[in-house]
Amino acid sequence: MTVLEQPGAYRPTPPPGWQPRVDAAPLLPDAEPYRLLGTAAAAGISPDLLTRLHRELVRGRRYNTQATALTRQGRLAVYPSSTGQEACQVAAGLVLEDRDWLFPSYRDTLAAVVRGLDPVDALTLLRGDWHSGYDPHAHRVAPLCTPLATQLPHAVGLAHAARLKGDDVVALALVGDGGTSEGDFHEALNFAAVWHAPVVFLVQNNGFAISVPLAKQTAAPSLAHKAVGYGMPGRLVDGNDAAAVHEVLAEAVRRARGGGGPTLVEAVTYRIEAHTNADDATRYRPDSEVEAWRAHDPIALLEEAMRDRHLLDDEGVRAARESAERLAADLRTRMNQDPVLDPMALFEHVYADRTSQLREQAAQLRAELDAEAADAGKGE
Amino acid sequence: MTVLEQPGAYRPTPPPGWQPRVDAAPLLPDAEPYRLLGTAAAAGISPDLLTRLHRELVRGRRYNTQATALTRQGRLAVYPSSTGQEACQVAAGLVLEDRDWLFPSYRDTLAAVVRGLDPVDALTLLRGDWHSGYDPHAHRVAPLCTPLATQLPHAVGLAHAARLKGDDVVALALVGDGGTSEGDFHEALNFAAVWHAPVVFLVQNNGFAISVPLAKQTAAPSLAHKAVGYGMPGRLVDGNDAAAVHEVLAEAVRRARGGGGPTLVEAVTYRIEAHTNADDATRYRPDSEVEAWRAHDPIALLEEAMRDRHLLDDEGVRAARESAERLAADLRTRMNQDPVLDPMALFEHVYADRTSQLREQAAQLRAELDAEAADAGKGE
Amino acid sequence: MTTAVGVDTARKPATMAQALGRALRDAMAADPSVHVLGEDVGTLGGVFRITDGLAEEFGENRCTDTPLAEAGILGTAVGMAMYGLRPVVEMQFDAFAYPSFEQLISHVSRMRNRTRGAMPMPITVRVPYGGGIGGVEHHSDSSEIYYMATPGLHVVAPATVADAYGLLRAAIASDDPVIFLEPKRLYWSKADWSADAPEQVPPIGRAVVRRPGGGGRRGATLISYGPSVPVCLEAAEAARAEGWDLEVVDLRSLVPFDDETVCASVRRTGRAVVVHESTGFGGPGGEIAARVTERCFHHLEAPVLRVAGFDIPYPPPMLERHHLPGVDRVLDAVARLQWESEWTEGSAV
Amino acid sequence: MTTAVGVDTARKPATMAQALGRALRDAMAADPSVHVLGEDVGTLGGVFRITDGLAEEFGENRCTDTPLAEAGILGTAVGMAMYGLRPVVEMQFDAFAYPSFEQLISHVSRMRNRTRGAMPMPITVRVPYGGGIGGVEHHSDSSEIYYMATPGLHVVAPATVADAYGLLRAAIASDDPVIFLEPKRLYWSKADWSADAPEQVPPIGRAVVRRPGGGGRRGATLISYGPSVPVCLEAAEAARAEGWDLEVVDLRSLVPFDDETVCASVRRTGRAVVVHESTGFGGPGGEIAARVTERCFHHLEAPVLRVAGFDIPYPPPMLERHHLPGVDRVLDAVARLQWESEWTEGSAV
Ligand SMILES: Cc1ncc(C[n+]2csc(CCOP(=O)(O)OP(=O)(O)O)c2C)c(N)n1
Ligand SMILES: Cc1ncc(C[n+]2csc(CCOP(=O)(O)OP(=O)(O)O)c2C)c(N)n1
Ligand SMILES: [Mg+2]
Ligand SMILES: [Mg+2]
Repeated sequence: MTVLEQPGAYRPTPPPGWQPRVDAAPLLPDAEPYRLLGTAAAAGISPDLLTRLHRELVRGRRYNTQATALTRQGRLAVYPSSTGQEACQVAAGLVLEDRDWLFPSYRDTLAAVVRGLDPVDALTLLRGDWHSGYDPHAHRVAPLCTPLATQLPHAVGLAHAARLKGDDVVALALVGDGGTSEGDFHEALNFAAVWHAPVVFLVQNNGFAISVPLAKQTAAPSLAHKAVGYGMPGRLVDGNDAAAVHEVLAEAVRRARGGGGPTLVEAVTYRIEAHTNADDATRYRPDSEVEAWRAHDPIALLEEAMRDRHLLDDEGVRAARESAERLAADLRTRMNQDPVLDPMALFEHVYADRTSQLREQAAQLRAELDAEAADAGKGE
Repeated sequence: MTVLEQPGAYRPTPPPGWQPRVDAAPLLPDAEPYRLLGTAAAAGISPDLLTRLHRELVRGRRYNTQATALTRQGRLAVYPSSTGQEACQVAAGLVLEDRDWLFPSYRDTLAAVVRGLDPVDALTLLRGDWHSGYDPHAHRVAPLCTPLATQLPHAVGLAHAARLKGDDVVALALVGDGGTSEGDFHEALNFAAVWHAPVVFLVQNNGFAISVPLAKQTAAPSLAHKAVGYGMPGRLVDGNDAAAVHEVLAEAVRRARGGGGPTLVEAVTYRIEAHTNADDATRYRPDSEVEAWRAHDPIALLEEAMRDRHLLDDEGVRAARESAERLAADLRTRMNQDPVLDPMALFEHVYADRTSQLREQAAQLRAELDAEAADAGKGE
Repeated sequence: MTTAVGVDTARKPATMAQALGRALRDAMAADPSVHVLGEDVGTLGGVFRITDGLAEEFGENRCTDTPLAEAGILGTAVGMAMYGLRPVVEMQFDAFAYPSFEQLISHVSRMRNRTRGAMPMPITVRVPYGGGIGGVEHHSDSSEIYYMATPGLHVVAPATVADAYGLLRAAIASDDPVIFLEPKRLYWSKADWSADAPEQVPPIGRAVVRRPGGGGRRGATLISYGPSVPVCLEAAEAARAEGWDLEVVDLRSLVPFDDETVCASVRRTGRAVVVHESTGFGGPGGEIAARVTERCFHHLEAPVLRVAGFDIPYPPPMLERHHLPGVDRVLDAVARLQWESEWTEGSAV
Repeated sequence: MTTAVGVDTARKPATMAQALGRALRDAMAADPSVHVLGEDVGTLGGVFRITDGLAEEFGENRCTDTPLAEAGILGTAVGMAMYGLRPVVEMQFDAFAYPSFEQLISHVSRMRNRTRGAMPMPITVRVPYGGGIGGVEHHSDSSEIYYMATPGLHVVAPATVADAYGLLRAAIASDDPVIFLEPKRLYWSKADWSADAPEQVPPIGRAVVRRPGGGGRRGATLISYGPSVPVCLEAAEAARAEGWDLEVVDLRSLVPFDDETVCASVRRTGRAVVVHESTGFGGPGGEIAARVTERCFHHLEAPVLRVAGFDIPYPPPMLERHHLPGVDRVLDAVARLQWESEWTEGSAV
């Protein structure tokens, strides 16, 4: 039997022998998003996990505000903030093992940072560079992906390849509510299910694709309901409840690792800031809606639950904030240094074997740069 | 309110106000395909409908065998037979009103013929011509579509446009089980649901995409289960039960016409012949499987049910067969005539406004043809 | 689109973005079958605000925010066109049109042919294209060759405010599918223009001499379109100092291609440089240079040269100035047009 | 891929299809990271039977029937390459590769660059391409320009049985993504060839003179690749009767492009015709003619001419002979290479 062979895979059979199909019921998400904080079950969460989540949430929020500030100073070309979505980002960044892979979408630099990336590296693309900034193999984080949903089949292919090689590796792929409308979303989920690949898909449903609200994006009961159409479980979770997101993801990762195949998780959250610094969100949504979501803030939710269990006090909050300020200060300092770029690098990595055409063009640019330098020299 | 506004469209709301979503339960298909013939409910089907279905099934089968024979005589470039799937083809061809539109896939010439197209016109593309053969507006049948699933968004766009214009038009779009894996399937169903467009999608699940069995195509409980992920009802039907397919489609068409939005129907059937005359099906499936399905033949099923109700006797069968033979004889005769093709037509319809480049090229071909003709003249 | 006689409408500075928006508005007002659709085109008015106000004026059914799926957008537009509508599709950025290529190549470009004229595809696909705006990866592609090489499409690229309006109106009015390439970095370029009495511009398929010149022994033709036209004009100005007299031809449309205007200029000047932002290898310049050479070979004093982007993925904002064909590179190419041989051999004029 | 010394393996007639299949087999045997995936490539062995036997020999995990979704196939191949595998993807027909263009353009071609070499994309995409086999609509496209114009890809097209084997092995071994264009109508062309001691062929990027010639005053170069190479050879043979001596250059790869070999020939003959099946406007011939002209201008007695498919959607089987560049059209073009001017003006050689 190959890894491609599905247990109980369906093949039409004529009556009276209709072959039993997979039962749909266990694949369907609950009607209400799963929530942990503020429920009785919250008492069971490990204090250590809560403390880590809290620290990263606070740092994550600060990372977001700092990055946005850097756009105003011209230090970032553009920044899509994940303010309000830190619970998803942090849970995604913490839930994987070292050997696992994270496939971020363009908004998910925070998840990559939580996973261990240097923030300056994580922001390289958004700073205005063409390259990923980091070696994807170093932290097993795929390059930031701008064409929406195209990273999802990559995650499936990688997870499948790892399984073929006998490696115990899970891929976690992030996508937005808008991205679920792309054909690549569909094809990726289908390949994952057919190949039984160890992938977890996390949809951060933040209510908008730039200006387009969810109601114009889908008519589905929930995005998690899409799972059943691929034969994988769909899970709906409160995306502002860091503990709940972490638990649901951890369970899905466990399942994938154990050979149970892929899972689709929809985390319901909200994009508090505009789409990016270049966007004007007042054009398409009322402030009151934003305010209502601010009242369901992921940090506040977690702090309340931790204080209830006496796992956090003012001192703990202060410590987390200080750590966040150090992160911000460091980011500020280092992003304020101009990166050193060599224009000749434009030709360096296009091909493993550089074509003679590119050699000619590189020589042309080299000559131009030399002439420029000589001119500048004369000017002195 | 615009036609785009969904009643009860979902927009995430923070707790405690989780907005009620569409209920998923009514969207889910039954576990077993719907069947009518041989059940008590069959007594309620109008004798007239059964007679029409029967006549078309018998003619349809003969059309299939004749077209396959024509490939052996080199009169068709290729023929993808719908033998075994006639119940789906006939129901799709009969269920629409005149003003409605049919969007066939490349295997669905029979549905177009049942809808009223001249079989010779319907086979034009497969004969080796580049054009649709028929004016799509004449019978409201879109051109045969070879790139799989690409016709689905067309159907959605057309149905949406009709609705915007206030016209009472439904589009019925056909696709195969393999075609459901394409991104276009996903995007079309999503647009249809969001726009509440009057479209019915009929998946003929015939077990194979060329050689690839359903188990390698999907891990879903059924293809009809995909519907819930778009927020439309999914229906599963025995695709060899013509009456059941017709009823399920008619209901979906009625719903679409009444403003109820789209439906996804999966008809479970079987491709009795090879993929096309160029294919060798013994490479990928056992004869025993084909034999099992032959025992569930759509014509036999219908004849049995009709005889039970005394709606069909030997005479009726003979009459249907005669009609089928006439169709076949006419097809044979006319397909055996070489079509008259003018090479200059290659340039005629590329643009409404022909470019000067094409004028030059047309002149070149004209000159070549004239020279050829002159040479041939000399040879006489 | 005709200018009302006697109406002396004051011409004021307007941006290309404004002219494009006005063209959409006027087309929608003139023809109820014109529908705009795309990502964020409705409530937001598009990420470049080109469609601003359309949803408000004409309703969401005429200017529609679609789900986020480019193949779906173009595919449904095909269906709408089949039913007699005139869809105007916005692709948010050049590189995000790629998911729609199957619909474009296999259907939009071929449907008229396949149905022998019964199903024309009067679809306009607006593509904000090209670089120079500091966009991150995938936001600055020059993808025109993919469209040019697909028979059945018209490919249009305006370089001026008046053309932006006139060509977009013509594109929407055309019964052929038109890829309308909007040079992003000219969106905020300005010219004196009146929305109420827009200038008449030549039809799609006609090139225009933007700067006459090229007479005498030191003449040459710069052939360009879209965002590179202003670069060529600037280069021509700078070239005067070196004693060159350059004529600048703005193609305006790549398909149909105006051989007549281009070749008339090149036959007169005997030298030509094609300038565009797209990568050079396999890019539009190859076609242009080849066809000009086929038609003007014996008038040429030098091979037709090309100044193009390098054959690399579009670079990051911080390096894009090294990639984009600028005035210096155009002048360098002009300098390589073998002027010496002319002096020594004394052939031309 | 080296020929074992001393093994005198009998060369027998083999088809290009067989050589391609053997190349896949040998590549899979030599390197366990080579994986084949696509529609119907497993149990069926592909609709052209190129992958026949691979699933049986190497198991379904190495030669995999995928779901029917080309973007998904190429997109998952990207992920597999990220994890160190060497995927060989089969697109069932040229036109059915279009859904995968976003993955190709935005990822496959750029991933190495974007990651500064950390994530190479050693993916081979096999595309059965071109016409002449009586295929219905969408089964005969020549789509090479889309690939050529995308920096980061190599584009290869074999014209002989030996090249089919050698180039496919080289493509799979390459760390760069290679679009491997298989000329459908040469699948059943035959040559004496030994699978057990395949000939060494020049590497990707090297053109080859398939028929030397072009000396003397009646010489010219035919430049071609893939399915048009046999047409050029036939034309060259026929041209002898008219007193022409034609050299035939087989490009073998469009990217990288072998300027050296091509220009060496053209500089010697002074005349050239580019021949390909793809549409002419915006097609590969424009690039080829333009770059040859840039490099050989003063050696040219006539403009480089192009013989290509018309600028129309690929025609139906019954009319394809009128579209395909055949021997007559090549000879017509050769006749237009301004031989008279040579006689009257008496310039060359
Ligand atoms: C294929 C593609 N189409 C369009 C875009 C332009 N675009 C960038 S972000 C965005 C909205 C994404 O919405 P969503 O998926 O919900 O993610 P979010 O921004 O909410 O994180 C769009 C349309 C793109 N990047 N890629
Ligand atoms: C986009 C696209 N990819 C591949 C093909 C080649 N192809 C033709 S038919 C076919 C199988 C279709 O299977 P299915 O959708 O189940 O329809 P069926 O043949 O069973 O009617 C394939 C892969 C195609 N026509 N279009
Ligand atoms: Mg979103
Ligand atoms: Mg099928």
